[in-house]
Amino acid sequence: MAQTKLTNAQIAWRAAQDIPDGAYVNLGIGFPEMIATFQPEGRDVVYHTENGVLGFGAAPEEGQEDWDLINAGKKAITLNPGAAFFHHADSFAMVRGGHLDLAVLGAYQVAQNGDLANWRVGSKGVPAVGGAMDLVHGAKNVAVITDHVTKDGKPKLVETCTFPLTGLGCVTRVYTSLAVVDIRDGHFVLREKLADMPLEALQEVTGAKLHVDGTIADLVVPDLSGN
Amino acid sequence: MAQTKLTNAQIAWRAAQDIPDGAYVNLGIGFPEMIATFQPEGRDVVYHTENGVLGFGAAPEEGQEDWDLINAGKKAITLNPGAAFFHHADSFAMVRGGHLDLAVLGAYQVAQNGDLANWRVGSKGVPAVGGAMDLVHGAKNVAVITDHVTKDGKPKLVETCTFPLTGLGCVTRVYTSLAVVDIRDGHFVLREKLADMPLEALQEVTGAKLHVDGTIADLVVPDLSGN
Amino acid sequence: MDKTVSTVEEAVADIADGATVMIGGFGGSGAPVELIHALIDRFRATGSPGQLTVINNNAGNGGIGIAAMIKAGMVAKMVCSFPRSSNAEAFNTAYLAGNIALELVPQGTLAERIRAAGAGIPAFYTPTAYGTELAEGKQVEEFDGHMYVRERWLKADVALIKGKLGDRMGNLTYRLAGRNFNPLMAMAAETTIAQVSELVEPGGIEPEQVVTPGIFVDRLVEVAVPQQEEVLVREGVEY
Amino acid sequence: MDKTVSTVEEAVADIADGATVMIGGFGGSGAPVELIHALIDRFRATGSPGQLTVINNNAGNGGIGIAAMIKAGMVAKMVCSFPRSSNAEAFNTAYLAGNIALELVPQGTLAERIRAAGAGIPAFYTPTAYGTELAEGKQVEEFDGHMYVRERWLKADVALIKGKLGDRMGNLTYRLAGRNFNPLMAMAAETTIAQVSELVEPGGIEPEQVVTPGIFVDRLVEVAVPQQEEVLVREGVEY
Repeated sequence: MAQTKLTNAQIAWRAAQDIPDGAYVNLGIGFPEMIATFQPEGRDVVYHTENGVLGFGAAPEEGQEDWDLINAGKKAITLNPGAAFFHHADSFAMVRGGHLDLAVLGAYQVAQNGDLANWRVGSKGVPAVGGAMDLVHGAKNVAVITDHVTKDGKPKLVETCTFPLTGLGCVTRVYTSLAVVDIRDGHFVLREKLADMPLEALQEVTGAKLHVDGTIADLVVPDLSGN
Repeated sequence: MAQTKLTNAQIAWRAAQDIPDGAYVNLGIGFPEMIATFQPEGRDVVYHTENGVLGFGAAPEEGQEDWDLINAGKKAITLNPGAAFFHHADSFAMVRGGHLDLAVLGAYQVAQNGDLANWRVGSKGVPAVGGAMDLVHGAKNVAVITDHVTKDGKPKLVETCTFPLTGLGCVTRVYTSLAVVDIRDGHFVLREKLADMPLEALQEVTGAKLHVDGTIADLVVPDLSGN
Repeated sequence: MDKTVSTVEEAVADIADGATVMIGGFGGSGAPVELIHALIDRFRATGSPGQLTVINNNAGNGGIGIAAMIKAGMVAKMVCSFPRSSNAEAFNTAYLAGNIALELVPQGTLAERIRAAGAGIPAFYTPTAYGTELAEGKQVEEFDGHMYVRERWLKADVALIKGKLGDRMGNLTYRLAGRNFNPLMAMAAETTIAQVSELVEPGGIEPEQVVTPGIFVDRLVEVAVPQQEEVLVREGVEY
Repeated sequence: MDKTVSTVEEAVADIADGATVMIGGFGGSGAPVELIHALIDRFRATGSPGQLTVINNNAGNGGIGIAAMIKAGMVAKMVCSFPRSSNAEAFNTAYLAGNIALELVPQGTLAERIRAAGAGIPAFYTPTAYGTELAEGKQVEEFDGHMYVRERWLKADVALIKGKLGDRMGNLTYRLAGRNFNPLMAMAAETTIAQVSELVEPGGIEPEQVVTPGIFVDRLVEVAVPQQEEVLVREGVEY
């Protein structure tokens, strides 16, 4: 049976393929962090974390953690050669000042004009924003990785966000469990979709019109079930 | 014959007596730099210079200069134990952020409301401002050292500055060749004057009313002709 | 010039009721645990200082540090970017019961507001939060075709910070990512109190390697083997 | 990742006519003399780049560095705080003849405008210059009873800076007070080009001791025994 949707690992793998050699990248807390595991061989990518580290590497072995050496998700990290520490104002100067090539974030909703909602779903509970509102402004490209629909099947790619906004017109590309979609001039432009999925079926689970500009490539991702 | 006015060294000496132990101080380029030479024994004063050094000491021996180690006047300096280097934005964070206890500057004119004119005398020539406009805002106290009158005998303590302003209402104390004057609530308040100088004579060479608030002390300064 | 005091008790002895207190650290890294706990001891013994406004990226974790301050009832308000954590029960409980106020600030804006206070910049413009509910009521303005929000400086009465090396003039270095908000808070408070793992003689920190120059530090105390907040949380310690 | 190039000629080969160029240094300390002279060589050989706007605290001294650029006729405008120096004849002559424009900026405002550009802050308020002729035409505003002037960020196409150690990822340290404007300019330019006295392997600079993280640096070249501007001026060297 053909795969009907990508796993999270496969979405992360696909996003990782687009990160060019030499890029400075911030991966949002949680799901986006997984992208680093799929960094293609031979590419030098420098990862930034909001709490003041540039050039960090994989998690240490369990038991080897130094809890003064963590990322923004408060997970223990290690350092690659050429790493640097700096304070929070310098860290967000990197973010806000346009020095990062790419930020990859999760999303509750992405609108066709690039609006992003990813920090809270309503007014209940304890709100928490972290660095998301800063990251969506400043990085040269802001990508989102997400399931194509919510757990109860509602579109996450929408005409207009209904959840509280993180940023306006900030997202440039979305990697979902079904497709790769660019945002251009207020529209979703479909770049890749699962080969077995008809465009009509994809449109049906997308909350706004998917435009086509040139060819639609097949979204091809290796089986990562070992991951 | 009694001394009719203080020398520059004596003005600097008098200003140095008021700098408390533990103070962070910026001395303006030129004449104010002389104050450091008269720092009383046993007082620990940390000198700041705009180009990013805190805790510098005297000039090195001639021939021992390292021209990467200079003050804002581009003169070679040395370091005291506990010195620190930082960049220009941090340096002016110290200035503007109110972290310096005292800045001492020269003046063309000081007005009774604390306005200072010390950066240019007219619109001719090449203007240059340096850090003066920053220093007058931020330091907890801004003092001026100056001759009491100009070379042609005109008052430098005036009702209203006629030269271009460096800052508004910023000066808190003036050390002159004849007197020590505080600025309070828009007035000059005379604190000390040369013992042999009648108040009337001092008032005559001062461009605005000298108020008296309590006793006027004698301005007593040692003979520094050896300096 | 000697800014050192002998004990953490002495270091925090004059923090007043109602004070605004910046506390360094990000999660558990760079958190001045001993200074915080000394403040809690004082509150338990004397009922003071209470009604504090605490500024930190987070709002405490587990049962130690800021979480313990909240549980002790010393904190009237938190200013932070991310009050959520693996165990933020202390804050959550107080917040949902309406016993603690929250000012939520995007992390980069929080850092820049603190830096602005230290640098004498009363207000600045940032793209962050434009068009979101966190910019509601704030002035906005267009520069070069983009929209920005005006933000004010954020000052404090006291900063409690954690350094690695310190000399008696107050020069500091930090350990690894424990740097985070510490150097900024040192600049932004009326009184900055630092705990350091090792006191050295002036000159013991190379002038080129000083991270926080002493001018920003008012008082420091050596805590030779400081506790690490994350380790305490994982051990389930309750202070 | 390797940002190094072999020669200063190569390092400055793509700076365009009309570019805005930040040049690090304060007086002679931290001035990237070899990069400047390579740019002059290019201009003499090709007539390009000309009509430059140069941002530096000063406006050149003696007959080398920025002064030599001005004498060569490459500079249309200077942005600086203190164009006076012991020998500022090159600038003075050009300025008084009306051959060069000047934007005079208070030193702290210059530093903060450059830092703002690097940090993505389009405008900020400062007390500096309020009520003076250098604030004429600028927006003013009251905060907490004090008056402030609004200043804009200051960006550049290129920054030429001088470091001490550098690795091929662009991490830098600086020598003594040669730090000054260099780390700020590195943040504020589209392309930052650094000359360093010693290239080291990544990791050769302790992560806690990096002053400018490599993200701010685009290109670097080793100049093992760099000339010191002040020494050249005192020797009367004309480039």
